[in-house]
Amino acid sequence: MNKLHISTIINGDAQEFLCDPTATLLDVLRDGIGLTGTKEGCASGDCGACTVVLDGQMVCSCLVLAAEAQGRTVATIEGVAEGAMLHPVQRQFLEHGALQCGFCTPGFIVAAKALLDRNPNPTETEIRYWLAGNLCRCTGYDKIVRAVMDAAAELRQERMPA
Amino acid sequence: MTATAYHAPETIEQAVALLAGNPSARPLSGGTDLIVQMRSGRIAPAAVIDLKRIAGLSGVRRVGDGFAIGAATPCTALKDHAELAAAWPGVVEAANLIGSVQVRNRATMAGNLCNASPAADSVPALVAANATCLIAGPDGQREVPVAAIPQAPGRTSLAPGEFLVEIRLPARGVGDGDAYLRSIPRTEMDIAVVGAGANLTVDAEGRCTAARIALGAVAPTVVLVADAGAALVGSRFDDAAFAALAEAVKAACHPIDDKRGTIAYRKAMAAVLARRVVLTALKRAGAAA
Amino acid sequence: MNAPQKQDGFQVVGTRPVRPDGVDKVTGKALYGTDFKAPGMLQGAVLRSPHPHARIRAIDTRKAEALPGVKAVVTGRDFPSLQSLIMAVGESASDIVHVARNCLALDKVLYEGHAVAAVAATSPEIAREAAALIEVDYEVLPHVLGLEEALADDAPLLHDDVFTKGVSPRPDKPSNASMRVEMGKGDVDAALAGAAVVVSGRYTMEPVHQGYIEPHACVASWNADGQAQIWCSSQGHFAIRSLTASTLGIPQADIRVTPLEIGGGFGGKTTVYLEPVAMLLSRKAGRPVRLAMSREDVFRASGPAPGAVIDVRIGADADGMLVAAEVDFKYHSGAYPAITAHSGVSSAVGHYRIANTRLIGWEVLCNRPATKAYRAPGAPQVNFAVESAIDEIAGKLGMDPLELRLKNAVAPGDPQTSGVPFGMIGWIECLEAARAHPHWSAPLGPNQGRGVAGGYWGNYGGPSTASVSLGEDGSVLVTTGSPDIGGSRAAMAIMAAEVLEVPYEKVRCTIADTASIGFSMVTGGSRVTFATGKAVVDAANMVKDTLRERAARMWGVAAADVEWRDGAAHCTGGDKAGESMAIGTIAARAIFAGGPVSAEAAINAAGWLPGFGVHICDTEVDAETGQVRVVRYTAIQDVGRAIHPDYVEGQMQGGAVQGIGWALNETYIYNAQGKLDNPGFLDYRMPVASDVPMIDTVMVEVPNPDHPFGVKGVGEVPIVPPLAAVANAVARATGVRMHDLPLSPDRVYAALHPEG
Amino acid sequence: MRIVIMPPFDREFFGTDRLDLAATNLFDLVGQLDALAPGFATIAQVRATFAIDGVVTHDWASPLANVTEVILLPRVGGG
Repeated sequence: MNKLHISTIINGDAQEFLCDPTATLLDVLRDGIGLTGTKEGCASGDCGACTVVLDGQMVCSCLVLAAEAQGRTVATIEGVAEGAMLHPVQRQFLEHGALQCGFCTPGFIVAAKALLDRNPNPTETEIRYWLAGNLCRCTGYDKIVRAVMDAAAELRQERMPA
Repeated sequence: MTATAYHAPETIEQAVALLAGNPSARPLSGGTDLIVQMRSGRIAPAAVIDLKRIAGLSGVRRVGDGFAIGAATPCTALKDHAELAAAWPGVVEAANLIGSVQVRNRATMAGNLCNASPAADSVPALVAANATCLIAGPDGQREVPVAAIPQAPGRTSLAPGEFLVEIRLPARGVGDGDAYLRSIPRTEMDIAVVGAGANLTVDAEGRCTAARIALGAVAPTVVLVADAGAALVGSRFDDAAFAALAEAVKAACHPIDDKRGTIAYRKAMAAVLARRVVLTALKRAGAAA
Repeated sequence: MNAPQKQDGFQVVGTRPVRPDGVDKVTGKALYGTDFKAPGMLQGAVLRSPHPHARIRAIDTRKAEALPGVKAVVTGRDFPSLQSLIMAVGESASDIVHVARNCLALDKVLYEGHAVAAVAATSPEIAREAAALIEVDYEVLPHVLGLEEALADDAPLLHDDVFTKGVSPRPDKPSNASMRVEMGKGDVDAALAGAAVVVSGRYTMEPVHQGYIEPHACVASWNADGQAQIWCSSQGHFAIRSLTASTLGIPQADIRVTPLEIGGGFGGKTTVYLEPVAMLLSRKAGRPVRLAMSREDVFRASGPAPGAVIDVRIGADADGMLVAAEVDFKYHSGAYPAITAHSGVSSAVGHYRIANTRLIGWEVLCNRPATKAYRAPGAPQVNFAVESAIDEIAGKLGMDPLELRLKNAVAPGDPQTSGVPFGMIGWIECLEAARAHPHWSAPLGPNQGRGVAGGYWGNYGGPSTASVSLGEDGSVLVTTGSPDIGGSRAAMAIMAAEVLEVPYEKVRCTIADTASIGFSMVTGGSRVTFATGKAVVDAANMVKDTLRERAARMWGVAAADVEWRDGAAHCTGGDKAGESMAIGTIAARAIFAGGPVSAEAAINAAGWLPGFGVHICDTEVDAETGQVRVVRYTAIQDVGRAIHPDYVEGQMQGGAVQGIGWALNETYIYNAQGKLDNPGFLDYRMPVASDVPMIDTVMVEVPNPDHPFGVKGVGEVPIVPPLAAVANAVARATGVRMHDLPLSPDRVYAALHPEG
Repeated sequence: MRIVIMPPFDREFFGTDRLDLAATNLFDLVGQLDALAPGFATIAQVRATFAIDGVVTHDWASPLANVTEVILLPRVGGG
């Protein structure tokens, strides 16, 4: 089998890997690189558990060929916290108890951060539609939506000039 | 095991050569249908030809007073193009109903069209818009109406070695408006049970001077319902015109019973959505007038 | 939100601290089923039946075995020969032979997706390719999917050794009816004949799936000496151990099961599908093997909840007193016998005082995957029918539906369906809370309707082991054998902190493997905070006694002269009176005063109580399209005592939304060939975030006197009322009563436009 | 002592829903029931729950002196 050699930036670090031409980015992140925080729930783009940010756009990594990542940047759940500092979205998920089993949580956090990166003041409806590609079976979404709203408020506070 | 090769050509000519060189090779733009089909084993192409590295294939540009949308342009990028979103809101909203934000950040209208699903959301809007597409192939390039691409579920009119380069939308004028609506059981993340696109022109007196109505998921391919458009033209969108529209739409529906909807429901929804989508397009046309 | 606050004299119970495993789970560090990797691990693939019913004439694995990279191939013949043995499976019971056959078919396949053979290879791709090379010679048999079809005299028979249980005399012919349960009292026919109002109807639904986002996965490693390890995500690793040991005929002590984090279960991860197969592959290959299901596998071959056909007749007198109820239902059992009918029978009308009842439930075998527990298994289906009928009675009598329920509600001391009296239940309190809630009296918009429904679930206790030990610095380690699916580590830590009167942050909680803690039943049946919590409290109390005793010895006073307060021993008598010694000080010196401080409690917890819930739902119906939108929702539930309110509310909200999905769009769709037509999240339509509103919650607290802090199980109750709450809301919005779930747009449209 | 046998155990094993037996504890009772319906004891361990004078118990060893009624009921599985 002819493996491809791919060079990428993952969570800010240069990362090279070999992959089969049909391997997905999700396959490589999890099994090749060992970043298992990105989850596989369906492998068909219907659950959002594998959400990552590719060149600034959130995507389902199960719907991206690993080879397509050549020369591109990838951000995963493992890169959301800055070192030991949790991102406000992560912290608000904890404060609200917005996770139960926690399996969908990485995808939700990556997606919610992507929303707040572009829209600092989303409405509840905007949050719900933005997150409609992420399935959660435990929480009924209530606490997730509240956590994202509070994270947005916290981020707006941070961005306010002192 | 069938090995699939991955190629990322940088010119249209290279892509044509790669596609022509192997009849089972498939172009890859967003990949949201192709990769799922490959994973499920439904297809095993000898090669995937990634179009996203070809210069000019990603993005929206003005062509005269109209627009050209590169085949590798993701649906969400259409929303970000203010002029396009103002001129063709129906097309842009149709493309931005597909899947989730994650999916729309990858999925393209060209892929939606070439996947040839009768339920493709963007296609009724494009057909109503009278959009065309530019196709590259071993014999050079040709431009055909969007409606000529899908032939049957999963089958297109593209010849071996051909692929879609861009979708072209005509110029807009005063009194033009378009819209797209679909029926799905949830609010997001669904395949259209029925889709309806409308594109109208309304004169200063509020009279319909042109109307194109297209339906999705009611036949093997998207249908342009000429009689539905004709029912509106000349009218001031009165009850009689809407009644005639509903009859024309129902007559044009030849849906199937499947897990996503029944024949009866699809026919009924086609009529409901056609009226609603015309009202939305009318409001936009009025705003433009 | 999270500021600790005193409540009812508690220091920590009732506060909302961050869960101990939280950071791992928001940073992607937590290891779930497919995240674990063993050195030298092979990847497995399972070949599944394309037929819903077929005899296996022969399996030829030679081509698969010859493929380079393939290290092992197994079929049903690799299981040892097994004698019929009924074993606890989660909280249910199954014949171990059926468990094994469901893992790998032997002579017959009984549903599309039934596992037939498995492969271990050096890569998943090779394993899948090898599985496709296995040649199975099938004799295709006629199949049956429907409940009534499966009971017909000429129906294809799934098992020739299953005879209907619960009928006398014992039948001499095998049947697809695996069990019949009948309970009741009084004279139903006479009472209905004299009733002022009688409503009747047939209610139906197809199976639905738990829909956990994490597919089943495990890694097994079986050594040459017979000792093995399994790493998997499940609702109970002790159940994985016992089922794997029994199906493979090996001692339980030879298998060490390490629980990984579990990505949702809801009852569906209480049995084995993959583990025994991965074990067989590992033994043949001599290497660890990972087996994982795809999402399609999960839908086709794990255990959904049964669909149902339910006939109901309920009568009331002119004052709204219920006089008689007849409920006759059939549940899908799927490919193997299940036992949810008796919970359906016991919970059908058990929340009402009704003098005359006839309650009959059937389990029906058919060519679908074997059904499994799903949150209050057996209750939501029959509750949908009964609570719809109750709503109709209220309508016919012109009574407020909450008043009607209050009038007939059971109270503590009233007999349950089984005859055993109810303990301190909070059903009336829930109904009163619903009546007082602003939602109940809020105005409705156009095309909107408000529905209400109530229901309950019996809950459970059962065996659990917990240990509490101290670090030398006095920090506290709680260890249990109960997988944490919804924040239970936090609840355990809170209860230990409450007993020891130390800050929550001083307590950490671990879920230990089967070799490191004593037996614990599955995380299911809403039992963990109640039963494992009791074990934790017991162990913490033992540690507290030890600490008092150690302090007394250090001070040289009698233990009776030492009291425990604020995380410290206080001397109240003798010459050291007034002195205190903090937990850290005692812990540091403990080894010189008797040894390390540690205690284990192993209990079989009784004293659990049923939980009751009332749900209020507003729907808006687009009559032109049949679209139903839930615009407001309130879930009210007696929770006994909320240890960590966030996670109690979370159970209520999550259960409610699962129920909304069940009511509106979720359903298994089989085609005429007996194959599942919607084995994915695209067409198995679970609610997405934009489909639902905020789910308001009211936690009613009627404490359970048999739990140190008053806990009642909360996990299952919230899926019982939603089906009828939604359907009643739709009925009130449209004036049309719908009997068949789901209330998908096409069906609602058809009901509103009978002319077509 | 009255033994009330709830469905499905009444018809599945005993052909009656009432028995009158004297037993020292539930182990003894289960043994006697097993003698009446061989195989019941194995099933009881995984499918049965007992209520002694209206209180469900898991302690089969507790004495049944002065008990008037034991209800044998199916254990209800949870999710």
